Amino acid sequence: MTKMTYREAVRSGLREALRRDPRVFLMGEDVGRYGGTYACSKGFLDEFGPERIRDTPLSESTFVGAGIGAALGGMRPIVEVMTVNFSLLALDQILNNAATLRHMSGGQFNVPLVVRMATGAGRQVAAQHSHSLEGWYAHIPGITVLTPATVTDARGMLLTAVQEPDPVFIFEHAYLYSMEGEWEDNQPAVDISRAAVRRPGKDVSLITFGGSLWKALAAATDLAQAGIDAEVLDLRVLRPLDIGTILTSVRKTHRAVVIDEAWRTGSFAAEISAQIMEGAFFDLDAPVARVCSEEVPIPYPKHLEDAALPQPDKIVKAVHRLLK
Amino acid sequence: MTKMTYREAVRSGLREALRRDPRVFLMGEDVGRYGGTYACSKGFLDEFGPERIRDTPLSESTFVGAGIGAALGGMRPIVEVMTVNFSLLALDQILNNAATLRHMSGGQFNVPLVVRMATGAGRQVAAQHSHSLEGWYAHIPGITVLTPATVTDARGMLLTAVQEPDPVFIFEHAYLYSMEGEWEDNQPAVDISRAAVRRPGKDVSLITFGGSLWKALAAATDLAQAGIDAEVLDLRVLRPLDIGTILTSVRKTHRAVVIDEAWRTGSFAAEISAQIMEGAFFDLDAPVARVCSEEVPIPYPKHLEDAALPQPDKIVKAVHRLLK
Amino acid sequence: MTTSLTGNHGRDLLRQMLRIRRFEERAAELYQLGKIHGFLHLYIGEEAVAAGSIPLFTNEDAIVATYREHGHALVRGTSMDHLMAELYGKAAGCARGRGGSMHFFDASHRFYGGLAIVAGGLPVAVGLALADKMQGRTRVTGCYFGDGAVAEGEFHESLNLAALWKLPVLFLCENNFYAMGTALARHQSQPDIAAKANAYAMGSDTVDGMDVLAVETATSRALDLVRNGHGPYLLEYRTYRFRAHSMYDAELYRTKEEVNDWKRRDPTATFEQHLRHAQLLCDDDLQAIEALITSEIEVAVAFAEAAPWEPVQDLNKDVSTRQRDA
Amino acid sequence: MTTSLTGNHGRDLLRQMLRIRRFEERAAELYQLGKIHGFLHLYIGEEAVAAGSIPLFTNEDAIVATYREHGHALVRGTSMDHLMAELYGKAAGCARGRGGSMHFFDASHRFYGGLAIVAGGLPVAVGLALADKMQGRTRVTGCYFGDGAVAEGEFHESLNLAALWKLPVLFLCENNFYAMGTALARHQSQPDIAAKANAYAMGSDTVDGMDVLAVETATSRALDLVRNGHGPYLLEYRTYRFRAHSMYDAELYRTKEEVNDWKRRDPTATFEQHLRHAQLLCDDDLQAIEALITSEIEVAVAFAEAAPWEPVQDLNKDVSTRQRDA
Ligand SMILES: Cc1ncc(C[n+]2csc(CCOP(=O)(O)OP(=O)(O)O)c2C)c(N)n1
Ligand SMILES: Cc1ncc(C[n+]2csc(CCOP(=O)(O)OP(=O)(O)O)c2C)c(N)n1
Ligand SMILES: [Mg+2]
Ligand SMILES: [Mg+2]
Repeated sequence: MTKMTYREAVRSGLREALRRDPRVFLMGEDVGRYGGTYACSKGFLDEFGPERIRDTPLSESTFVGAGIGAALGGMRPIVEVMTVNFSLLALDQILNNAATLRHMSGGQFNVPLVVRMATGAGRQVAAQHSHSLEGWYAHIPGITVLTPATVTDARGMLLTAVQEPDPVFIFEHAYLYSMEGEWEDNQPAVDISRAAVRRPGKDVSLITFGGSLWKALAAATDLAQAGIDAEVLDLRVLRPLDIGTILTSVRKTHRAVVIDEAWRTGSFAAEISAQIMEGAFFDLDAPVARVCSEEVPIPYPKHLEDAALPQPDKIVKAVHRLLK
Repeated sequence: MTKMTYREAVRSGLREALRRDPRVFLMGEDVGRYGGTYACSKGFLDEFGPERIRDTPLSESTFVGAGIGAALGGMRPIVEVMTVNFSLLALDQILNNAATLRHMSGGQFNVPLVVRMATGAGRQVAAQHSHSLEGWYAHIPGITVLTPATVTDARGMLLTAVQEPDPVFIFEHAYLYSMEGEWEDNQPAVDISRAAVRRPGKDVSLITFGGSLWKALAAATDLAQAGIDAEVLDLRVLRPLDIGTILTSVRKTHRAVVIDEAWRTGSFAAEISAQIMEGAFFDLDAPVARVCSEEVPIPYPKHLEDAALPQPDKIVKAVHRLLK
Repeated sequence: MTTSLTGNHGRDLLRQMLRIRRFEERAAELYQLGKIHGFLHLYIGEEAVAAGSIPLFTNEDAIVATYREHGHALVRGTSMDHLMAELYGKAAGCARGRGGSMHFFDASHRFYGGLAIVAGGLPVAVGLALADKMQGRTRVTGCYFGDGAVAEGEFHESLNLAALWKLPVLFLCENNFYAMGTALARHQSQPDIAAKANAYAMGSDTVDGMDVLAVETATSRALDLVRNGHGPYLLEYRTYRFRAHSMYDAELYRTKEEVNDWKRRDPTATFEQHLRHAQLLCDDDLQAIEALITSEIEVAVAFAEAAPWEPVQDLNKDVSTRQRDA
Repeated sequence: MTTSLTGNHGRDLLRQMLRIRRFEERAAELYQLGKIHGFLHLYIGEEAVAAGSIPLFTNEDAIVATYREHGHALVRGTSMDHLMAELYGKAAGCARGRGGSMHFFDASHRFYGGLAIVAGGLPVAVGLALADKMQGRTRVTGCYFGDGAVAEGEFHESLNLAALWKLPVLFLCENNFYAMGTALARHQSQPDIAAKANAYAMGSDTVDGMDVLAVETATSRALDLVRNGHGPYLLEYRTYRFRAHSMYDAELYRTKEEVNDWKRRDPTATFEQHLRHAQLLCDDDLQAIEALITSEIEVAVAFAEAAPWEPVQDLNKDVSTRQRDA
């Protein structure tokens, strides 16, 4: 057991992936000389050289598309799109090429591409830099969508992802990079198909992923003091969704709150809510509740940003409403 | 009462909008000389001239962004993005500028922009040309999302939309252009805030929008023969959603099936399902069901495309399952 | 036109152009008969480009094309049976029937589409070339696209990235002077496409795309440069499509005269004349070529007609390699 | 540098540059003190560009800028009080405090951002100019962006569209030779930005962006061309940012020497010297200027400190004009 930050975990995963497989390379804006916007690849240029650590121009559509092409050509690219906010510029390549090529070509081609990006709000970077669009990605057939919330996952998911035959999108919550976590040294390969119960409980299921996991755990601690025993689920993988683990939890607790930093309407939380109804309707003692972001471009001032985002106290309140 | 096609209705709405307000102009790929990909603006170049009917280069991001700028500058642009498939290239402008400018500027600027696009599958145009992404748009705060399913709406929503102070996105299902419908001549202004009950019924609510409306109505006809009286709701407006009309229906029927041509996971159908649970849980006799597209890039052959999309018989089956 | 042309080679070029022409004429008929559906974009008029350039690529090279790619796939070597079956949407098609006309794929010939988002193939081509460069292979990726694609941001981004990293991509612009109904001069403020390469410090050239030998000569020169490590290159072929943009086009945007003027430069007819004048082609040769093509097409149609549909149960097959989405 | 410079004008240029410099120095301190948060991109080193160009635009013209826009807004005329309050996130800020450093807006000065997606402002500027042209107004839209934006597809698309439609946009590239940590030569295969205008048949020029008079002369000439209906124009200012990209940047990508070399060309210091040599500035003048600026800043800080926060209940205000989303 050692401690490391989420950033160090990502670094360690990247370095390990680069060391293990010569086909792996890292490409994106400022991954090289700058050391990565979030310092996740600091020093890599020296260690792996400019062929494998490639600074790109500001051309999101093209360097993501080039990642697709390189994957088709036998490489194992890891493309860093600095943040999800800029990934909109690459969405055509992602949906129409990366996700579609395999099926559309009748199985002839596959795209072993990993795309990493920072996501989420909470750092007062305002309306154009605070999106949480993982839910959109989770709508796309043909790709895997991962949301590591722990240091173990931040490192290990990457290592599993680079071995996948199809595109994998990893969303790293920007707020987590500085978070410290426990690290077990001799870990087995990290699975990327299952949700995890991060806190067992029996009264209500708090279902979430990514940066919101820690808010849900904080809420669970608060609830415990009020005698409410919350189970906290970390989805880990948004696509393909591990609905089995969710339903098992809800069948036990009979109540669920889904926490998602995306805007409420059309959030992925809605999907989870709908699937719970579809799979466990008669086990529910109350409607599934959602704690999401307010439907507003995320504002800069802290008090307004806080008010716009899910927070532990909002989760606690939602649980109390369910139990009333 | 006259008959006209959906295409003629769009044409008529466009022409009327151009006639009424000199600030209105139409811009997009092939809206001029070609007459519009779906012939919605055939003849307009002669009638309104090249200043107001503007053929653009293939530059989706920039001509949508130019629409935003022109709206800021006092015009009332109607931008045609040929199909939703290509709108991915403009999504950054849409989310980060069009939808956000008003709030982000503290209310100083607003963007009276109308964007029209064809959406949907069903014409055997395969994986890259068959998307249904209205649900993604409905996730974005600050915009209105319309899905005209009838000739009245195809014409009238446009006329109301060009008078709106904020961006309005109109999704015309490509399959509908050739559909004929009844047209009442002296119509009042068409409302763009309410869902419509297209067929009253008492046993189950079929909730849908756009091209799927006609499949739901066909299913309702089938169901009637089996003695099941289905109410069919046409959402018309996906954002802001008229949840009141939905809940009224579900409180009456106690059962609902949501039909949405998008891929099931992360579809807007999930949002509707979740909101029904949130608002009418204790009125429900069964979980809300969804009939959506299979999670697969839409294939070209008719039998596979048909199998991938919602169809009346799938809706009928879903209703039977609910009533069992 | 060069003089060192041999009869075999000349007849082969003509044969490839005619294969495309006849294949597509037949496809248009089959469309009218309801055998083919969706979008069908014909290449007729532009055959000299594919016929003159595609054979210059080696088997190891990669080709990326657009939704107007019948000719490219035919010349590249995918069997006509599999292409026709693809147009029908049959499981024996070159993409299992899933893509139809716009989405030909053929891994065995390194044919990467058949991509139908305008300019969407350029970044992919850049990546294929990057993979080659990183793996020390001397392959070239040939990326075909239309004049319309030049307006898209990806054209600019892709040329910059390829040039910056000196990647072995040959950008092949098939300038037929229209993007659907929008004439080049109404979508480009500066309509000299080849000249745009200057903005990326990239070499470029303009070629008469109606002259199969000119296409061959210029492409061969460009390909040598790229293959020898001089970085990417942009070739602009000036050509013309004789037919409508797709099957739904009323062609309001151009005059009959303009089309007829270009038809006088029909690449198959002019090259046929050239071969005859050079005594490299006689009536018998031509008849033999046409007869071979006719039978190739008949066989392909019969193959496509007889081929089975993909079963509905396989709808989800290959969404993912691991079939987790299924 | 020209000789017809009057003392008043020269001192005014210096004053504007120093206003930006001191405002930002103070902003950096306030950031350290925890008064300002999020991203803060300083313009220090590049002041000659905003100071030399912005005053040439009329009140009727429009300005579109980036996340590095403090200088532009200051020179455009938005009160420092409202800008400082915006940095604080207070409701009295020029964007109600919602945007902070990256999102200055000011309708009364036709200042359209403060847009933080690289190159995202270019299409908007094209549209503003289109509206002017369609309404028969002789306004110009000035669109500022960095060298990094040149790599984005929107740069290409926007220049083409503006040139094609002969729109009154002045494209103003602030080439500070870095996009974050990526040097120009490592993101552009052809690093001469002004020359890229050729691909759009657009006029262009390169200017020493460290020399406020050169900026003024070149911008004025370009602005005249655009205003007189010659279509859009591209100006490239060669300049340099003295500080980090934002507050989180370890500056691993450039040497101290390089920064120091550029600092020797500090636009405020060199211009101060120039004015002194020309006898247009004495110590008293400078002291007066600095004193005025100091007090303007103190007032602005006091204003920002005292200003109220936007109440949480107003969070949803102005998402839509009709407030239907609320
Ligand atoms: C991004 C995008 N926008 C629009 C379309 C619709 N579309 C299909 S082909 C075409 C014209 C393309 O013209 P060009 O690139 O010159 O190729 P050509 O058809 O002439 O071969 C258009 C607008 C598309 N497929 N992709
Ligand atoms: C589309 C997009 N990609 C990436 C970023 C992150 N980013 C912010 S500023 C910047 C560098 C921009 O460089 P340049 O255009 O030269 O402007 P400068 O910062 O030098 O003024 C980057 C990469 C962004 N804001 N938008
Ligand atoms: Mg063309
Ligand atoms: Mg820069």
